[in-house]
Amino acid sequence: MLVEALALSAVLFSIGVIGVLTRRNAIIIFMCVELMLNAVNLSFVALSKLYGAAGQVFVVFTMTVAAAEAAVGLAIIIAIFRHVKTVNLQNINLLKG
Amino acid sequence: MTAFLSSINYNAWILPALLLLPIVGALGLWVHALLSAKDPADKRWREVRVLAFAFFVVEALISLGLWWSFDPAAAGWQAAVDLPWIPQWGVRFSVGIDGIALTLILLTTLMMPLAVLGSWTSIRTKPHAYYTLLMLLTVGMLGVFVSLDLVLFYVMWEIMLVPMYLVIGVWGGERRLYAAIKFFIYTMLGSLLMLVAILYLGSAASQAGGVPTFSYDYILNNVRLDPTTTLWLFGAFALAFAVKVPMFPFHTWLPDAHVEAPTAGSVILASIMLKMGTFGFVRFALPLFPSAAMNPTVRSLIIALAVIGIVYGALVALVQPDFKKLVAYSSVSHLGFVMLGIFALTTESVQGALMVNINHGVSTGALFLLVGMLYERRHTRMIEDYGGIAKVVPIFATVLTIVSLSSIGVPGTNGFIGEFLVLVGSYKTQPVAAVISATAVIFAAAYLLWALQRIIYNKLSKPENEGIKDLNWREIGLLVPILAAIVWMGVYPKPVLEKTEMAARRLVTYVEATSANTPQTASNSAR
Amino acid sequence: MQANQFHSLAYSFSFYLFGLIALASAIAFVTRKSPVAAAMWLVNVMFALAGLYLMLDAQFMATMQVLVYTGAIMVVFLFVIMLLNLGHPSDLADARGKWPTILALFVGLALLSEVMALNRGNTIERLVPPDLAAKAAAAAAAPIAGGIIGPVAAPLFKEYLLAFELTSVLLLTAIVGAVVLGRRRTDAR
Amino acid sequence: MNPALIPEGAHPLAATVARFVWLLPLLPLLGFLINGTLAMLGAAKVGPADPSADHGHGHGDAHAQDDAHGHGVNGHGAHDDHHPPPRHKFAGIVSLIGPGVLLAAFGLAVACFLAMRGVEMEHPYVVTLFQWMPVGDLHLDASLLLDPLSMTMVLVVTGVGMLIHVFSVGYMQDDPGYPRYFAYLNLFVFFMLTLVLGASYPLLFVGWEGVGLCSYLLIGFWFSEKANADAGKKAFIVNRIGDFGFLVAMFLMFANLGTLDIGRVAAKAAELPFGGVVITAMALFLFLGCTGKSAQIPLHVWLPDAMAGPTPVSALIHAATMVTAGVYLVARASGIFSMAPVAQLTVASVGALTALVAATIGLKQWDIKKVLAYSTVSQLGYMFVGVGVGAYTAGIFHLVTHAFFKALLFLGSGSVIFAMHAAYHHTHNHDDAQDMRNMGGLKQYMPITFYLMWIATLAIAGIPLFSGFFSKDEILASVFARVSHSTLAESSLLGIPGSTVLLIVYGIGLAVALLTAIYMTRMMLYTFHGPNRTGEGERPHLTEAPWVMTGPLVVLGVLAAIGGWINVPELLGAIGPVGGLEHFLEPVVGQASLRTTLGAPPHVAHQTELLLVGAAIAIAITGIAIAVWRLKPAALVPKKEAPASTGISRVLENKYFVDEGYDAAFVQPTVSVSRAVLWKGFDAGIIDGLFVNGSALLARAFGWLGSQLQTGQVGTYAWVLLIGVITLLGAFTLR
Repeated sequence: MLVEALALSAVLFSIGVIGVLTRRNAIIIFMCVELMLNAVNLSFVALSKLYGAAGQVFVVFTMTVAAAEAAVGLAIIIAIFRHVKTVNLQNINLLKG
Repeated sequence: MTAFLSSINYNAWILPALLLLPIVGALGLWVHALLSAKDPADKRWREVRVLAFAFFVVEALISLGLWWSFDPAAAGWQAAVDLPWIPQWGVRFSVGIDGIALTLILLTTLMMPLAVLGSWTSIRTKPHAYYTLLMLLTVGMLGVFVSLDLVLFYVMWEIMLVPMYLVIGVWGGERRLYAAIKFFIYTMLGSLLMLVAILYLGSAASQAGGVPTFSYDYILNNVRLDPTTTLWLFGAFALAFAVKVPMFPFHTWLPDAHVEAPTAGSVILASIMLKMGTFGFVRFALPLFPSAAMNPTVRSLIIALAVIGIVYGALVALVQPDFKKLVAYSSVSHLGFVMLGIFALTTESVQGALMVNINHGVSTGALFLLVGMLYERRHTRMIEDYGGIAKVVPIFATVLTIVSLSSIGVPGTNGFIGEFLVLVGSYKTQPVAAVISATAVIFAAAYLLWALQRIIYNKLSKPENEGIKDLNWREIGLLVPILAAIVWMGVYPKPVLEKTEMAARRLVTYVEATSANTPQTASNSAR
Repeated sequence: MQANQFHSLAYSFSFYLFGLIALASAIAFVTRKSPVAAAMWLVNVMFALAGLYLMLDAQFMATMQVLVYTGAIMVVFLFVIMLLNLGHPSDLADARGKWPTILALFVGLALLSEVMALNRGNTIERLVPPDLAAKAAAAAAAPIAGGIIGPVAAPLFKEYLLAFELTSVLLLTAIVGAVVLGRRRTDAR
Repeated sequence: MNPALIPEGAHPLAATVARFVWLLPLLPLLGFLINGTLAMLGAAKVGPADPSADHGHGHGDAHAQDDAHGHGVNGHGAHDDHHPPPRHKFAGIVSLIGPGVLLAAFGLAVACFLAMRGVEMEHPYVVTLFQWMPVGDLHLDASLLLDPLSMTMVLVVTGVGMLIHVFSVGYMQDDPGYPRYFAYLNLFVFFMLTLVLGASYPLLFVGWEGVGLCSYLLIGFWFSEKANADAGKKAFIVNRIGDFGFLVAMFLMFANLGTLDIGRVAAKAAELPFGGVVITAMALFLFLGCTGKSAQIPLHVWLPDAMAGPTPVSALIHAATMVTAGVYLVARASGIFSMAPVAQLTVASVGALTALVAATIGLKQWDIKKVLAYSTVSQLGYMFVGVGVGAYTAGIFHLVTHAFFKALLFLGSGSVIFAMHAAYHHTHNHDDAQDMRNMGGLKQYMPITFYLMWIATLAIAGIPLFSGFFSKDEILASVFARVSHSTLAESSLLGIPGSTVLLIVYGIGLAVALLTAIYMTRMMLYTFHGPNRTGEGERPHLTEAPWVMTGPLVVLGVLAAIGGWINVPELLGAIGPVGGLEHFLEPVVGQASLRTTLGAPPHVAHQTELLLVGAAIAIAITGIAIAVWRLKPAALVPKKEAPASTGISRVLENKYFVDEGYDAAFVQPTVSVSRAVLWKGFDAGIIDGLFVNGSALLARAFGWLGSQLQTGQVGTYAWVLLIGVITLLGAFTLR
């Protein structure tokens, strides 16, 4: 089942990537990133069957980081939304130097 | 004196104390800044300069003991202290001095109070920061001279850079930012390559001994490298030092930095920081990579650059309209003599080079102080704005004449001793270079005397110069030690020469012996 | 994988089922226009993944997946979507044009094939040494000592203690950051 | 011959007063310190504590010192006040100390000389004071060397120096820079004594450069005039060109002989191959040093300009002592020169050429000091002919007599200028007090000066029994004697056989003797004879100088008249001890002289010698006669009415345009190339512009390009990122 789990992980990851590339809504893109993180988590969990529980420890960390990221990221999105009244990334180019 | 020093175990603590004291001083100034935050600005800068001056005097006084505690006949490092610092990487706080470092340390500690006196009335903005930076600069400069661990050396080397960058960039002249950034990037560029070389040496040393180490002695005695690597490493070190010296054609940061820096900055740059480069060659580049340094191509290249620097610096100095820039270019010329002396590699020439090092520190430092004094009075550095001022400022004119003569190398002043030894020694191995360099005696006289004439002689034709006040007691007081040093080292240089003799002789014999053998060998006899 | 002795048919069936649910939900997730719908599909993916975790003997992780991801993170997302009132049609038409989408598909496929290629062939051999596979099989067959939590907790609080503590700092920072960023400024602007 | 072999204490002089020889330079140094301190105290106004504050005030102070230095008796300055300014407040003590230390030094020198007469001077007496530069193989001590040669020089320097110091007390009495003047003068004597007493070439070089420095300071003494400051600077820089030669010579010595000690160098030099490249180069580079210091072609240009200094300075430095240092050096290094006949021929030829060129220029100068300056250059050329052909005693002999009569001439001219200036001062006339066209008929106003200067003129012209006659004749005789049977005659210079060269030199020597007689007589005629051209108003104010000035003139007059007695030739053995100086100097230069003449003393047949002497006397008298016959002082007009000269006179008056030539050939190109090519072009343009700022510009350009990629679109960034990831992974996959 390991190979299948890894394959699924890869597929989910790719779907997440496609989502990031095709969508413009910041929140959905954010969710796509979460999907990619989950895909990676799946790899970790699958491989932890082989290598021991360390993989799961990493999943714990990933989740923590994902939670932190969601908190800060969403806060940023809210802050930006207050300014430009949109979450459409095409209309946001604050990063341009 | 010696007995007293040994009774207080002077050698055991002096070097760390010299490094630590400026940090304490900086903290003290910080405390003063906090305490006096409510005081009027005028009172603050007046107070802090006194504090800083007192501090530098203390530093100078305790460093003076080295003069007596140093044993010129002993071979190894003196006043050495060796403590673990970053054990994982084998980096140690390892310090010690030889005769070369001794003279430069004393030059540093003695010039610093004078530099502070030189900026006595001109620094009024952010005085605490200014004097704190000077103290940190002192740590870096002294650290470079005493380090016996390559990483420690590199750290000190870079520590030095930042305060000077800020001193130029904050308290400098009109184009201070350009000059400061140029100075910083220029020097940084060279020293980063040196860092790579240091890391390489460290890893080679770890492989050779099995334990990580950056110890200078260990690397000197045990690390063997193939000739190509040696050349590359030498190149990396040499570039860092050549920029600092500065050797032609890496000198163009110098005029800008000198001109824009405040007086104390120029003095420290000229007196001490330029010596880092030549010191680096003597301490690191030559002994560590003798085969590369004595490689005929490399050696002739460096000597050629030194000679070009001597003549070129003098010729360019000749036509400078800005007196400070003129002095800056004259530094290029003088430091060329040092490089020539080092790479000619005879005892006389190396000794002479070390002497020129010190002389240049004293004389050019004094010239910058004098320019600063003049600038404070008339707010111009242009030679053509002056003329005939010897009438209104006879003391200034007298001092300027004496210092200029020392810079020209007139016998009886210190300048002559150094240049003469360099040339006489260099002629034995590099006759053509020595003869070409000797023409600098003509050009040096030409550019300085011409400038002197246009500043203090001729007719007093400009009415705004008639009101210039002569030197005051503070300025006279700060110049008197310099004048004394100029005459003393010119008439009786033996005490200085004998301090550096052992180190110079060892350098020459060691480099000659090792470069004559196969490139890989490094005999244990050195140090 | 020659670990078929503990793979009953039901196990395999459940595994593929959860896998397919995850896959289908993911595809649905990226294609939905409405953020709320997308979020719901993503919740579905996460539930399916939790099931897979369970089947891969990571029971604790499965729990955490449900609690943290679906329970906490996705709820936050939904809150934000609601907060910003993103049901507006102009916000919904957010997908890029045709060509970027096709290109993105290609990119995704290329990525997928590359990852697959890396997983296949000699790469996987290197990844999984034979004795390790045998050891893992044996470990999987034996009942787990110290329960489900023990094997995860032990390294977490021993080997990775420093990292673990650091994540707490990270979380604290994130909390502070989120509060600061989310606060409506009254003083400036 | 090797002085190192005799330990200091074992020398017979060690027990005598000569052990205080270190006092000789020390005394003037002490004088310098005291006078220098007084000068500073007198001139200085210490500034306020904060120099940047309160700027723009104090014009009153400035004017109080306005004429502090511009005031002199050289007539160039503008003087508005009728009354002489009050003397300097330290004038009294300075007048005591300045000449006082010289008097003491002279006394000591005489004592040393007497002590030396009493002992055998086979070896020089070397007194080591302290270790100077003990570095590697170079063991340089600060040691003084007392031997007959340095003794002679010390006597001249302190003796003539003392007289000139005394003269200065009068001449400079009203100058506001009075203590400064004496400080410089004392310092000069200190360095001059270091020069002649130095026991090693570097120490000699200290004195060598030191006197150059003092010369610089004293030429530019009235520095407010640009011309004076220019002249000082020019003197220093031209001297430095010579010093470069001296330095290179020292490098050669150290590299080839391993020592710089004068005695050891002489001993070691004898071991080098005779006439070899090394020894010849050594000698030639030393001689380059001499051409600088002693104003020989091509470095002669500074000396005439040096007349910008006070006249006593011209007498002391630019006539009697410093400029003769080159001659002393050749004699001192006789061990080297005698080994290199080509170099010797060069010395003699350059000396002869200089003598001729300077003498011709001297014919057409109007400034009384310029005439004397060119005369000095010419006479120095004579001395070089002497030492060049290996007749070191003859050269030194002429040096001594020249010191007497030329110092007398200069001081005499100083006295004239003093009188002229004082007269002009009374009437507010701004004419040139040094131009002979403004003088004339001064003998009735200043008879003492007049007679004394005629003595000197006769001496320099070579009229028998005056001092110059003996020394000049000895040089000419020596040249003639070496035409055959000497190392010089056997070698060649630039393909011309040595004997021919020497004959030409001899011929030039005779010609110069003729020219000397002419231009000196011309000077005397224009200055003292004929009608007075000073002007009606000034005439009553022309008077003889005070006794403090004429006193030294009288002493010098006596010396100029009888100075030849110290080395009377055999021919005139009847009038005094034969060859006194010759015997005295024998231990120092005897060996070298003999080497040149192949071991035997030079010998010229009695008949021939008589003929030569007769010819020389005839030439001198002819010269004076020509001058008296051709020149008409009465026809002269004052300077401002004189027409510009043309043709050959113009060329001579402008010194063959050598200054202009040097300026166009060396000075201007150096400055403009340095400015346009090296500084603006190479330094600021290529290194700084192209490389330093160019690379900064390049970095900035790349940065700009990079910044153009920053669209601010997060989506684009994601695309770029992913393409990067795919590429990287692809690289792994397809490996």
